[in-house]
Amino acid sequence: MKRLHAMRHLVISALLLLGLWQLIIAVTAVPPYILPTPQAVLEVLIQKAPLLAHHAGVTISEILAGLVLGILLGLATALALAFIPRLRRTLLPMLLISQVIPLFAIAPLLVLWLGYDMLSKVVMATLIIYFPVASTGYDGLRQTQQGWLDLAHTLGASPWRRLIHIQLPAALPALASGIRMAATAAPIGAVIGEWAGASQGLGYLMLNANARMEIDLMFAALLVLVAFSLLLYFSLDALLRALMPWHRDRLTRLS
Amino acid sequence: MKRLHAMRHLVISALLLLGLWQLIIAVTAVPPYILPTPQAVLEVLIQKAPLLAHHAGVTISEILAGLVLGILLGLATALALAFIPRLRRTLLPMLLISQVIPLFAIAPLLVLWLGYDMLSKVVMATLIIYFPVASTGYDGLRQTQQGWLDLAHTLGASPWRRLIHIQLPAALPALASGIRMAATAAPIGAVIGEWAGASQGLGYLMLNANARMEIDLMFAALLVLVAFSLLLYFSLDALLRALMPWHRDRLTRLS
Amino acid sequence: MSLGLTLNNARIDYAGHTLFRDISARLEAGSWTALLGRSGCGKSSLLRLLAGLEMSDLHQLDLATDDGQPLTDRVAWMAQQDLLLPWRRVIDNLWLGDDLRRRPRNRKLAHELLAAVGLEGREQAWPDALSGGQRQRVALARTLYQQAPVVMMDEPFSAVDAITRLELHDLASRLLKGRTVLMVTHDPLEALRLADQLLVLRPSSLPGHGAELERLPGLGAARPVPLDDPALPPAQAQLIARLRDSEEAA
Amino acid sequence: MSLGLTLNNARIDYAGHTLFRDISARLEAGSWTALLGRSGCGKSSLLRLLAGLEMSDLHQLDLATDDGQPLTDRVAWMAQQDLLLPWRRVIDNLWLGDDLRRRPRNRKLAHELLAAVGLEGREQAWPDALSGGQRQRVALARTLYQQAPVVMMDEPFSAVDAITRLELHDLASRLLKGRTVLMVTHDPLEALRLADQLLVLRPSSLPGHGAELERLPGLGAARPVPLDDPALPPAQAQLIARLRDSEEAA
Amino acid sequence: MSAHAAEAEPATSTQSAPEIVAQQAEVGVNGDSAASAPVASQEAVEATAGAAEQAKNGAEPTADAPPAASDEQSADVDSKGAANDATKDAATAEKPLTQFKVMLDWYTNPGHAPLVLAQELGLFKKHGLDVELIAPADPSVPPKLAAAERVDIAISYQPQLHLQIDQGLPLVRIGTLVATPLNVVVVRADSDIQSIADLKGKRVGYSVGGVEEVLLSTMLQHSGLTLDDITLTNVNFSLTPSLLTRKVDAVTGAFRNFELAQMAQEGVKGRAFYIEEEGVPTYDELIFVANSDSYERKQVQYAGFLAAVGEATAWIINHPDQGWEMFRDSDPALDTELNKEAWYATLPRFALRPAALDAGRYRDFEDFLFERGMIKKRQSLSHLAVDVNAP
Ligand SMILES: Nc1ncnc2c1ncn2[C@@H]1O[C@H](COP(=O)(O)OP(=O)(O)OP(=O)(O)O)[C@@H](O)[C@H]1O
Ligand SMILES: Nc1ncnc2c1ncn2[C@@H]1O[C@H](COP(=O)(O)OP(=O)(O)OP(=O)(O)O)[C@@H](O)[C@H]1O
Ligand SMILES: [Mg+2]
Ligand SMILES: [Mg+2]
Repeated sequence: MKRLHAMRHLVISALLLLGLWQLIIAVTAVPPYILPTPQAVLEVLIQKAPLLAHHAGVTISEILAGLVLGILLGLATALALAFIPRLRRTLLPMLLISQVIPLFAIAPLLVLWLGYDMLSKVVMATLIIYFPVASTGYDGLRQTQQGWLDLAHTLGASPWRRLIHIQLPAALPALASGIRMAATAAPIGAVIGEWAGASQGLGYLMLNANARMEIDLMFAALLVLVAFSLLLYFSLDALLRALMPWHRDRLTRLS
Repeated sequence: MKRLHAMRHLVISALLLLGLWQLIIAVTAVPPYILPTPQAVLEVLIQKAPLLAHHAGVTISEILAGLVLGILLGLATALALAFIPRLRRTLLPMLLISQVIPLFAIAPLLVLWLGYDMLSKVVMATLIIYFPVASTGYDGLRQTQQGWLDLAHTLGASPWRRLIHIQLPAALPALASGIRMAATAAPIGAVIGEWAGASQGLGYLMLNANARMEIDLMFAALLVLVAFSLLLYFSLDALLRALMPWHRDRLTRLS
Repeated sequence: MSLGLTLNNARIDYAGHTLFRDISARLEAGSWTALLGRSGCGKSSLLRLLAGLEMSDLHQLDLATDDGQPLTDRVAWMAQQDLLLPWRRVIDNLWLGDDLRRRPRNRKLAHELLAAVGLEGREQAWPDALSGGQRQRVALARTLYQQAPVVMMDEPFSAVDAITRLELHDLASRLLKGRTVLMVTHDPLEALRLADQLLVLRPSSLPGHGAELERLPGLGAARPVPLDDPALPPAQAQLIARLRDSEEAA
Repeated sequence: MSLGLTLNNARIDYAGHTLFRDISARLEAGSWTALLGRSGCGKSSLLRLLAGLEMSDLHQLDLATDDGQPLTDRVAWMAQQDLLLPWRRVIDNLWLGDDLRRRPRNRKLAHELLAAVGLEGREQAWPDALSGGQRQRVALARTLYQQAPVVMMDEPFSAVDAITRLELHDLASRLLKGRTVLMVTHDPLEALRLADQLLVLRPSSLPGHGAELERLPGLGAARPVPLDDPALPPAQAQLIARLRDSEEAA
Repeated sequence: MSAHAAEAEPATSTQSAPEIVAQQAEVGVNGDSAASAPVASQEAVEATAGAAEQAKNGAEPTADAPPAASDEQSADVDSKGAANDATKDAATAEKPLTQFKVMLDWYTNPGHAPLVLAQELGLFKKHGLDVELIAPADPSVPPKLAAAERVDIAISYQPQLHLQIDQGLPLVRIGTLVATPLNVVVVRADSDIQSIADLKGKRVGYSVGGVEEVLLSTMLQHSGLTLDDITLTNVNFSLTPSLLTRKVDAVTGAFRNFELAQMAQEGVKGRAFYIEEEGVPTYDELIFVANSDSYERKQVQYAGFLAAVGEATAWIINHPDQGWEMFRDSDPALDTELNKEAWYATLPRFALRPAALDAGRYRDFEDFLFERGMIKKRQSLSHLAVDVNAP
C-alpha cells in the first residue's frame, strides 16, 4: 500500500516535470535543437532502447562501484579523522584540496593515468562521493553525546568497539545525510569520467549525440541517467531509513 | 597564538603536499605535460601573477555571489520542504534532478537564457551550493527534538518564530556541515560555469591553458583556486563555530 | 487569572494498547491538583493531552474551560525532561516565551526568579554547564516566568535535594497563588503539602480500560502545609497505603 | 567480589572555580555509602571523578583500591541521565557492556532483571517509547546486569513513584549484596534505609575550598531497613535538620 | 557589383597557393583605391605573393605600421548589396556601428588570427560593425547559438554543418576561414605505423566531433581495412597527451597546424596522414555559419564582415611577424611558444577569399555523407552554403 503511494507520487512529479518541460518550450520558444520536446525524446527513448540500455549498463556499473568505494573510503577517512588528532591536522587540508580541485580539470589527467577503461570512471565517481561521506561522517562522529562515551568508558569498551556500537550509530543520521548527497553526486562523477575519455557509457553517448546534433538522443540518454539517479537516491534513502528503525522522523516521509 | 598555530599546520600540510607532488613525479616518472613539477608551476605563478590575479578576481566574485545566493536559496528550500509536506513530494524530485543533470548537457540552454556574463556563472555556483545546504538543512530541520517543539507550542509560538528560535538553531550543526561542504563546492560551481562559456576567470584560464597544453599555467591557476578555496573553507568554518558558542566539539579542533 | 477546567472522555492509546479511557476530572479555578500513579501508568501522557500537545496514535479529550475560551496559550507546561535550549544561556531560556511571542522581555522578573531558585550569578551560564538539579530549577523558573493561569508540571522537583525541594515548595506556592495547577509527583508528602485534591491514576477494574482516575481530597490547609503539621504524617502513611492498595487491587 | 576504596586529595575546579579540594573518604568493601548534598554542590562531579571519567579543567585524585589493582573495568556507573542508546531496544541496552567487551550475552539474567524492575514484556520496545521512570529502570537494570564489584549510582530512583522506589530498594539490596556501592540521593529516608555510611558534601568553612565532606554513620541495621523500623523516623528528622544546618553554617 | 566573389572560380583542392594569392591580390587592386587601405598598395600585393614563403621562414617584419581604421574608409552598410562600395563612399562615415556577436569554435588560437587581427586593426569598424568575439569551451555550442540567433555568426566545421542542417538547424555557411582540411591522423614518428594500413589492430583515439568515425572508416576502407580492425577510444581533448603517453597508437581529429607542433614541443616527432590524401573528399575545415532565416536581412553585414576578414587575412600574410605580435598582445594568455609556432603553421591555410563559395565541395561532401548514411536526405546547395555577395 505504502509502496503504491510512493509510486503514485513519483509518477505525479514525473508528469509535472514533463508538463514543466513542455511549458518552458511553449513559453520561451526555445528551439528543438537546444531543448527538444518531451514527445521527441520519448520517441527516441523507445526507438533506441537497446542502445540506451547498453550504455546505461556501463554507466550504472561505474556509479555503483564508485558509490561503494566512495562510501567505504569516506567512512574510513571520517574514522581516521575522528580518532587520530595528529592525522586530522594534515589530512583535513588534503581532503579539502582533493575536493576543491575541479574534477574536470584533473579528469584528463586521471584518464591518462588510469586508462580509458572503467577504472578511471569508477575513481572519478569515488572521488566525488568520498568527500560528502567523509565530511558528514566526521562531523557526526565528533558530536557524539559525552554521556554515551562515558558510559562506554566505564563499560570497558575498546576504542574500536566503542566506535562500532556507540559512535557510528550516533553519527548515522548525519552520515545518512552525506550518503544521500553522495548518491546525487555519483552519476555526475561517472559521466565526467566518460566525458574525459571513454568509448561507452551514457556520458559518452551524450557527448557523441551532441556532436552529431542528435539532441533528441542526447536528452533521451539524459533522461535515463536522471531516472537512474532518482532510483538510486530513493533506494538508498529507503535503505538508510531501514537502517535506523529507531529514528522516527518528525515529519511525514516523502512516500 | 592559536592563529599562529593554525597557520603552522597549514604550512606544514602545504609543504607535505608539495613533497607528495614531487614524489609522484619522481616515482611515476609522469611527463611534465601531464603533471608539471612544483617548481615549474611556482615559476609560472610568479611570472604570470598579474594575469592570474585578474582571472582570480573574476572567479572569486562569482564564488562569493554564488555562495551567498546558494546558502539563502538552500535555506529557503529546506524551510519550504520542512514546512509544506505537499510541496516536498514534488519539490524534492525536482531538486534531485537539478543535481544529477550533467552541466554540459544543458550548457547551451543556460547560455541561451542567461548569456555569457557573470550571471550564468553565479547561477552555476548557486546551483551547486544550493543542494548541500538544502539537503542538510532539511535533514536538520526535520530532526528537531519533539520536546522543544512541544515547548514552543505551549509557549504560543507562531510557526515562523518557532522556526527562528527553535528549529533553525537546532539544525545549525547539521546545516553547518552542509555549508562547509558547500564552501568546497562553490569554487567548482563557478569554474564549471566558466567552462560553459566565458572569456575570463580561472576556469576559463585553466581550460584554455589545458587546450594549449600549457599545463604549467593550468596548474598555477589550479593552485590559486585551491588556495582561495581553502581560505574560504577555514573562514566559513571559523564563522560557523562563532555562531555556535554553545556547541563544544568533543574533539580538539583543527587549529 | 484563575481558570477552572473540566475534562471528560479522556483517552489515549499507544500502538493498539489503551493507556486509559473515559477519564474525567475537574480542576477548580485556583486550586492545586497532584497527579500520582505508578511509573509508566500514563501521567505524563495525560498532561500532554491536556496541554494540547501532539500525541501519536489514537487519542481523545473533551476539555471545557470555565470561560468557554480555548486553553491554547494560557497553559504553562513543564516537562519531565528540562528541555532547556542548549544554544540559549540560562537567562535567555527564561524569556524564550517572550521571544516566541514577540513580547518585551521582563528582565527584572527573570533575574528575580533565577535568584529565587538559587541560581543567582549563573544567569549567563550555558545550560550544559549546569548540574541536573540546576537545570530543573531553570526549567521551573521558566515555567513560573510564563505567568500562565493554568500550570502543568511533570515531576518539577524530582532532581533537587530535600532542602531545596522544601524551599521550592514555598516559592511555587507563593508565585502560583491563584493559578490552576496540575502537578505530577512521586512524593506523597509533596502531594499532601501542596495539593487541594489528589488524583491517582491506577489500574482500572474494567478489562481493556487501562487506568482509571481516583480522586482523594487534600488536607485543605494553607499551602504549603507546614512540615510540622500533625495531620501530615498520618495522611502520608495513609496515602502510601492507598497507593499500595490500588496497585494490589488490579 | 568485594573491593574497598580509599580516596584522598580529591579536587575539581570548573573554569577557575574550585568545587572542592582535599577531600578524602573510605568506602569499605561491601558497604553502601550514600552521598548527599545540595543541588549543584558537586556530587555528580565527584562520582565522575571516582569512575575515572573525563573531566574538564583541573582535577586531581588519589584513589587506592584494597587489592592495589586499578579500578578500571571494575566499576559500574549509572549516570544521572539514563543514557539509554536510542538505537538499541530495551534488552539490547542491557547487554551493551557485553557487546562492548565482546563477551557472551547473559540472556537469562537480562530478562530476569527487566522483569524485576517491572518491565516484563517491554524487552523489545525502543527506549523512546518508554516513560521517564521506565527509562530509569532500564538504566538501573543495565547497571545491575554489569555485576561489577564497585557500583556508583547517581540518583538511581529519582524518577520512579514511591511504591516502585521501595520495591527497587529491595531489589538493589538483594542484587548488590557484597558490592561496594556509592549512591547519590536526595531522599534522606532512602539514604538511611540503604547506606552504611552517609557522606554529606557541604560548604566548607575554609574560604576558597568549595565543599567539604562530612561523614555520618548509617543505622547499622539490615539492608534495606524496614519502613516500620522505629529508629527510622527520628533518624530521618535528625538528618534533615543536619542537612539544613550544614547549609546555614556556610 | 564587384566580380571578385561572384565570379570567383570554384577553388579546388588541387589549386596551388600562388593562384590563391594571385586572386587575393586582384581583390586588393579592385577593391581598394585609398592609399592607406590595408591591402591596397603595390607593396602589399607583393608582400602577399610571398606570404607563404615568409611564413615558413619567419621573414623580416615589414616596416609598415598597422593600418588603423579611418573614418574615410567606413563602410556604408545601409546601401543594399553595397559592401563592395564600402571603401568608395566616405560620405556616410558617421553611421552608427552595428552590434555583431561572433562566436569562435573554441578558445582563441592562431586559427582565429584573421578575426582577432580584423578586430585589432579596426577593420570591422571600417565595415560598420562593432564585433564582439566570444570563445566557447565546447565546439558543439556555437552553431546552436547561431541557429538560435543568440550570436550573429559562429565558426564551425564543414562536416558538422552537413549534420546540423540534416538535423534541422536553420543554418547556412556564409564564408570560409580555413579552406582546406586541417584534420590529420597522427602517429608517433618512432612507431611502426608507416601508412593507414598499418593501423590494423591498433588503438585510435579521437575527440568526439560527430564525423570522426565516418572519416576514419573511409580512410581505412581506402587502405583495405574496416573499423573493426581498430579500437576506437574517445579521448576528448587529450589528443596529444594520449599519444605522447602511448595510451593510444594514433589519433584522428588532430589539426595539422597545432597537434604536430604540440608534439614537437614535447620532443616527440609525429607522422601525419592527410585525410584528403586517404580517400576523403576535401572540405573547408573552418567556416562561418549564420542563421538561414535571417540571412537575407543581415546579408549586407555578413558581406562587410567577410570583407573585413579578407582584408585582415591579406594583411597577416603580408606582415606575418607583426601580425603575430599584435595577435599575441591582444590577450596575455596567448603569448606562448606553441601559439607562435602554430601561428606560422596556420598562415598558409587561411582562405584568402572568405566569401568565395566552392559549390562543388559542399555538393560532394553532402553526397559523401549521404552515401555513408550519416544524413537522412540530400540538401540542395542553396540550403548548405551561400555566397553573400551574390545578388
Ligand atoms: N562543564 C562545566 N563547566 C562549568 N561548570 C560546571 C560544569 N559542569 C558542572 N559545573 C558546575 O559544577 C557544579 C557541580 O555540578 P554537579 O553536576 O557535580 O552537581 P550535583 O551535586 O550533581 O548537583 P545535582 O544534585 O543538581 O545533580 C555545578 O554548580 C555546576 O554548575
Ligand atoms: N510513543 C510511544 N509509543 C508507545 N508507547 C508509549 C509511547 N510513549 C509512551 N508510551 C507508553 O505509555 C505509557 C505511559 O507513559 P507516560 O510517560 O505517560 O508514563 P508516566 O506515567 O509519566 O510514567 P513515569 O512516572 O515513569 O514518567 C508507558 O508505559 C509508556 O511505555
Ligand atoms: Mg512521566
Ligand atoms: Mg548531579
